[in-house]
Amino acid sequence: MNVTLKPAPASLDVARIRRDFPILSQTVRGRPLVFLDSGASAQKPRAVIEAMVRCMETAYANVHRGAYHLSEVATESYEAARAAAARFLNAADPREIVFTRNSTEAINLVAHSWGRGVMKPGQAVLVSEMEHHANLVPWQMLRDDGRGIELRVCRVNDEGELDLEDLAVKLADGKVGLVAVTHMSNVLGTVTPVERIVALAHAHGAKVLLDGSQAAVHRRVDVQAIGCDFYCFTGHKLYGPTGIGVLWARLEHLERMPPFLGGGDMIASVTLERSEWAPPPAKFEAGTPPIVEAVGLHAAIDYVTAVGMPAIEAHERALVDHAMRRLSEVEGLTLLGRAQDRGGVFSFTLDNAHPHDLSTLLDRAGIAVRAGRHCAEPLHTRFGLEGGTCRASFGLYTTCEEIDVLAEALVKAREFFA
Amino acid sequence: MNVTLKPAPASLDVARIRRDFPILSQTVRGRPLVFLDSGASAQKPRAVIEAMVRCMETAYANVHRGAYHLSEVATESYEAARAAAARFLNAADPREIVFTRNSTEAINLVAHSWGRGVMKPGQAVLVSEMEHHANLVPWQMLRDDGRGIELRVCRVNDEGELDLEDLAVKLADGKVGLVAVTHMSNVLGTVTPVERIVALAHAHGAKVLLDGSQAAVHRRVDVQAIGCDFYCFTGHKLYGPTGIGVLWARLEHLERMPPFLGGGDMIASVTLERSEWAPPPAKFEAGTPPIVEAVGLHAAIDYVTAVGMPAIEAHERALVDHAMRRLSEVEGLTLLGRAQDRGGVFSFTLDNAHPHDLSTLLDRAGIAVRAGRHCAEPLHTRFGLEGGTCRASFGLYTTCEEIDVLAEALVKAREFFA
Amino acid sequence: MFDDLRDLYQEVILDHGRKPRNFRRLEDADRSARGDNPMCGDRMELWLKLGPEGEIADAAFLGRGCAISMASASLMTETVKGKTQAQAKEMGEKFRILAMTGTCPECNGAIAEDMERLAPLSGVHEFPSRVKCATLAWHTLKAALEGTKEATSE
Amino acid sequence: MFDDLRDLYQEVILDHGRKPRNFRRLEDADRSARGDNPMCGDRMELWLKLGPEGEIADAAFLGRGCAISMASASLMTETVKGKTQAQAKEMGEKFRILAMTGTCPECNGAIAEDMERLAPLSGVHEFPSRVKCATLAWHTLKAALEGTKEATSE
Ligand SMILES: Cc1ncc(COP(=O)(O)O)c(C=O)c1O
Ligand SMILES: Cc1ncc(COP(=O)(O)O)c(C=O)c1O
Repeated sequence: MNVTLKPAPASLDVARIRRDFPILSQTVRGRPLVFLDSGASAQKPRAVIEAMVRCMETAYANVHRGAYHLSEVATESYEAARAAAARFLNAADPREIVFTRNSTEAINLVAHSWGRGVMKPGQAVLVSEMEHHANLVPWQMLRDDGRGIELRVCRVNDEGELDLEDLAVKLADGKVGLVAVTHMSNVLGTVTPVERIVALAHAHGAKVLLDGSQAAVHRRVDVQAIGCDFYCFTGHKLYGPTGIGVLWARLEHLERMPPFLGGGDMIASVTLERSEWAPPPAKFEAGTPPIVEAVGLHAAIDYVTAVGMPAIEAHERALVDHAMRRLSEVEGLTLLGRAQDRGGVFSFTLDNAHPHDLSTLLDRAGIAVRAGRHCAEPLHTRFGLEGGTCRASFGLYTTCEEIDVLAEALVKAREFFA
Repeated sequence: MNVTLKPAPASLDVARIRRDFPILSQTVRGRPLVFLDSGASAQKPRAVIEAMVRCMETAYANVHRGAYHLSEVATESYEAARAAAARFLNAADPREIVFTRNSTEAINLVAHSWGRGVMKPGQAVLVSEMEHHANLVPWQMLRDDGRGIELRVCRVNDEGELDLEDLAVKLADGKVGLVAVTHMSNVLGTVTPVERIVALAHAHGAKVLLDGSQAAVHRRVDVQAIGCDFYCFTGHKLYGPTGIGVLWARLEHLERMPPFLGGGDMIASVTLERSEWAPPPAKFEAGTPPIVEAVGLHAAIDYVTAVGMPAIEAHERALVDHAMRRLSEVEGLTLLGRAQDRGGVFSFTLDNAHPHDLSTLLDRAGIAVRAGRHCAEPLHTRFGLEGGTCRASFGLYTTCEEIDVLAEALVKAREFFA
Repeated sequence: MFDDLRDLYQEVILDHGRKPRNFRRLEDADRSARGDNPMCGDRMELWLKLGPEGEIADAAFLGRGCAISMASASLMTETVKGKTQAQAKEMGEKFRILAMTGTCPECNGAIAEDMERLAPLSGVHEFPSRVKCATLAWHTLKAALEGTKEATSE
Repeated sequence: MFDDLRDLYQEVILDHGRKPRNFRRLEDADRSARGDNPMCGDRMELWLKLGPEGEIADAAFLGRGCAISMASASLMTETVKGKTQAQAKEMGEKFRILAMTGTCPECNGAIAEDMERLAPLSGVHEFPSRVKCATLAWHTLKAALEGTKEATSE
C-alpha cells in the first residue's frame, strides 16, 4: 500500500478513461454509441471484467467451506471485497457490510428484518415522494402485512427537493421508527441533505436508511460522517457486475435483527428442532454468495478510487453545468427538477414528442436514453407526467460532446414530430 | 436449430472437456490440481466465461427498461436465458422460470410466498433428514413465524435412503401442504425416487418442492414427467456463474403466490397508496436482475446440453463405480450412505484422522475435498458424525485417475496419522 | 438525421397519433375494457357498441400513449367498425404477426383490404421494445370482446 | 508424500492430539465456558479452578475436534496451570499472533518459556482455514475468565 498522500486530481482524463471501457468504442446502427443511461446501469471497465475472468480461471471455489487452497484463496478474495466496500463507505468495521443481490434486496432485507423483527406496532416508516419503487414497495408491503406499521410520505417541492418542513411535521409525533429516503433521486438528480435528515430523524427517535444507489456512484460517501443507520448501493451502477449489492448497517443493528433468508452459512448450529444464527454479516448471507461478483465489485471500487471520487465529482459538475446550458437552449424542452444540489441525471419532456417515440428516435442517432417513469411512478404522478419522461444520465466516461450530440438530436427530433 | 436426432454419445471425451476448463490446468503447491469439490461449486468452462465477457464488452445495458438498441439486446439475451432454463427442465412455459440468486433464495421465496401467502394454519411442511440447510432452515423459520405451520421430518434409513414408509405415515392425516425434499443428497449422493414421492404427496393433497441443486447437474430433469410443483437449482454448481439460481414453478402456483421482494420491475402500477403486481415471472424479480449471470448460465446450459446429459450421466456412473471400488479398498475408511440410486458424491471418515486434518493433508497432495458437515448438520447427527466427514464430489471433468490419486493419498494419510 | 425512421413513423401514423379518430367515450357501450402498458405508462379505455347481429357497430377509445399506440388504437377503431366479433379477433391475431414480423403471409381473403390499412404499422417489427405499443389496442379489444375487462401488453 | 506437513503436524501435536492431557471434567470448577467452531463442528468445554490468589490452579477440558484443536487445548491447559489470570490472557493474545503470523516478536520476558512450549503450533499460520482450530481453546479460556460462557471461533 502506497501511503504517500497526493493531492486529489482536479480533473479527469476522459479520453483515457473511455479507453478502459470496451463497450464505448461500439457503433449503434452505424453511429458512435452515446450511452446516456448509466443511471439505469453503468458500463464496465476492463479492470472489472478481467478481475472476474481471473477469478474464474485461476482462483475459483466456494467460500467459507473448504480447508483447501482454492477455497482459501476464494474466501480471501471474497472477504477482501467486503473490506473494500467497508473502506469505500468509511464503515467502522467490515462486519457491517452485507452482500446482497442489489439495492432492492438490501432494502427488502431491512424491511423484513428490521421492519418485521424490530419495529413495533404503531410505529411508522417515513419515505418521500421521490423514492424509487425499490424504496417504496417494500414499505408498502410491510404496511399491508397486518403488523400495524404505518407508512408516511414526505412531500417533494416544485423544484424537486425534499420538503424538510414536511419532514419535520411528519416526524413530530415521535411515532416514526425509520426514515427511508434516497440520497440522490434517479429522476430529478436531486441530492438530498442527508446530514440534516439524520439530525432531524434522530432527534425524533427515528433511525435512517439511505438509498445510495445513485449517490454512491457520484459522491464520496462517509456513513460515519453522515451518521445514518443503514446505507445501500448496487454494484452494477458503480461500474461493477450485476448480481451484487451492498447493505451497510451499524453492527449493533445487525446484531439485533433476526435473519432474513435461511440456509447454509448463516447458522451457528442446526438441529431438526432449532437453529442458532451465526453472527453478522454471515447471519444475513444465506447460501452461496455472489463470489465472482464480489471480486468484480472490488475491482470496480478500486477503479473509481484510483480515478478519485473528488475528480469524478468535479467532472460530473462540469457535465451538469454543460447539460443545464445546452438543454435549456432546446426549444420545447421541459426539465423535471431544478434542485440546487444535483447530480448528473436529467429527466425531461419535449412538447410534441412522447418520451417513447423520442427515445426511439434518439436510438437511431446512437443515443441511449431511457423513456418511461424510471421506477418512480408516484414522482411522475406528483408532477402530472403519467406518460413518463426521457432521462439522460451520466457516468464518469460521459463527455460534454455527447451532451452536445443529445441537444442537437433533440432539436431535430422536435422538427421530426412538428 | 439442428433437428436431426443423433444417438446420444455413449461416453464423453474427458481429456477434451478438461481443456475447456482453464482452471484445471493449474498446479497446487507444485502438484496438478485434483478438484473434487464440484458438489460445493463447479468450475467454469471457457464458454461461460467468454459469454459473460462478451455481454459486458459488447451487449450490456439494464433490461426491460430501455427502448434503445443495447437495452433491447440485453433484454433479449436475458429472456433467451429464461427460455433455455425452461427447455433444460422441460418446463411448459418460460414464464414458469424465476431467476433468483441461488437455490437458497429460490427455496426462501417459496417459503415466504407459498408458505406465508398460500398455506393455511394447521398445515404442515414435510422435509427429510437428509436436507441441506437451505431446504430446512427456511421451513423452520416459517414454523417459528407464529402462523401455525407445523414442520415434519421424514426419516432416512441406514443405507442413506429416504424412508418411504415413514413418508407415507407422515402424509397420512392429509395435513401436509407441502413436501420439500432433495432430488439428490449433497452428502450421501442418494438420488431420491421423485416420481414416487410426487405420487404419494399428491395422493394426500400435498404439493411437492424438489431441491435439484445437486440432481440437475448430474441427470436430465423433466419437471413435467416428474410432476412436481416446484423445482430449483443453482447456477454455480451447473458450471455456470455465481449470483444466479432458478426456481421453476407451475404457472398457476406463481399466479396465486403474493410477491416476495418489492421494488422495480415487479409492479404493474404504483401509487403512494397501493401497488398492483406484474404477472409472473416479473412479479418475483424485483430490481435489476443478474443479467450477466443469466447470460453465463445460458452458456452453461448450452455447454452441458452439447456434451449431452445422457453422456454426463454415463460418465458419472463409471466414476461412481470406480470410486466405490477404490474407496472400499482403503483400510479404515467408512463410507456414509450406500443408496442403490446414487450420484457422484462420496462422504467418508478415515478411522484415525479427523476430517479437517485429512483435508489439509489431501490439499498438500493437490486434492481439493471438503471437510465438515456440508450444510447438513442434522444428517451428520443422524449418523453420529458430529465431527463431520470428508467429501469428494465429481464433475463432468473428473477422471478415474483423479479418484486413484485420492485413494492412494488416503492410504498414505492413514499412515501419517498412525 | 432520422430519415430512416420514416418507415416507422409514416405520415399516416403521425397523423393518427396527433389526431386520433374515435377518441371519445361511448356512453351506452355494450362492451368495454382497459388496456395498460405498465412499462411506459400507456393506458387506454375502449368501448364497443354491438349491432343487432352482434357485429361491432361502433368503437371508441380514450387514453394516453406514444404516437404508435395512439395511431394503432385509432386505426383499430376505424377498421373493426362493421366487422363481426370473429372477424375482429382474427384481424387482431393477424395484426400481432404483422407487428412482430413485418409481414402477414396469411392476410388475404376477406380481411386483405383491412389489413392493408394497418400495414403502415408493420415497421414496428424492427423495434422489439415498441411492438407492444402497437399491439396494446388489439389486446384491449380482445379483452373487451371476451369480457376480461383488463389487458396488459408487456 | 506429506513430509512437508511435519511442520504443521509435529510429533508433539500428534501426540497431544491423540492423547490430550487434562481431558476430563472438573467437578468443582470456579469458571467454565463452551467453545464452538460451527464451520467444522469442533466443540469443547473448559473448566478452571482458581487458587487463593485468583491464579489458575487447575484446568481441564472435554470435547471433540481435529488434531490441531485437541492438541492446542491440551497444551493450553498444561501451560496456564499456575499462571495468574492476567498472565493467561496475555499468553492468549500472544498465541493468536503466533498462530496467525508464525512468529511472536514480543514473546520474551516472563512468558518466554511457556510460549516456547506452544511454538509447535506456529506452523498453522500457513493454513489460514486452520488457524481457528488452534485458537479455539484460547478463545474459550478468555470466555471462561471473562464470564462470557460461550466462545466461537470462525
Ligand atoms: C442439495 C443442496 N441444496 C441447496 C444448496 C444450496 O445452494 P446455494 O448455496 O447455491 O443456494 C446446495 C449447495 O450448497 C445443495 O447441495
Ligand atoms: C435510487 C435508486 N434506488 C434503487 C434502485 C434499485 O437498484 P437495483 O435495481 O440494482 O436493486 C435504483 C436503480 O434502479 C435507483 O436508482
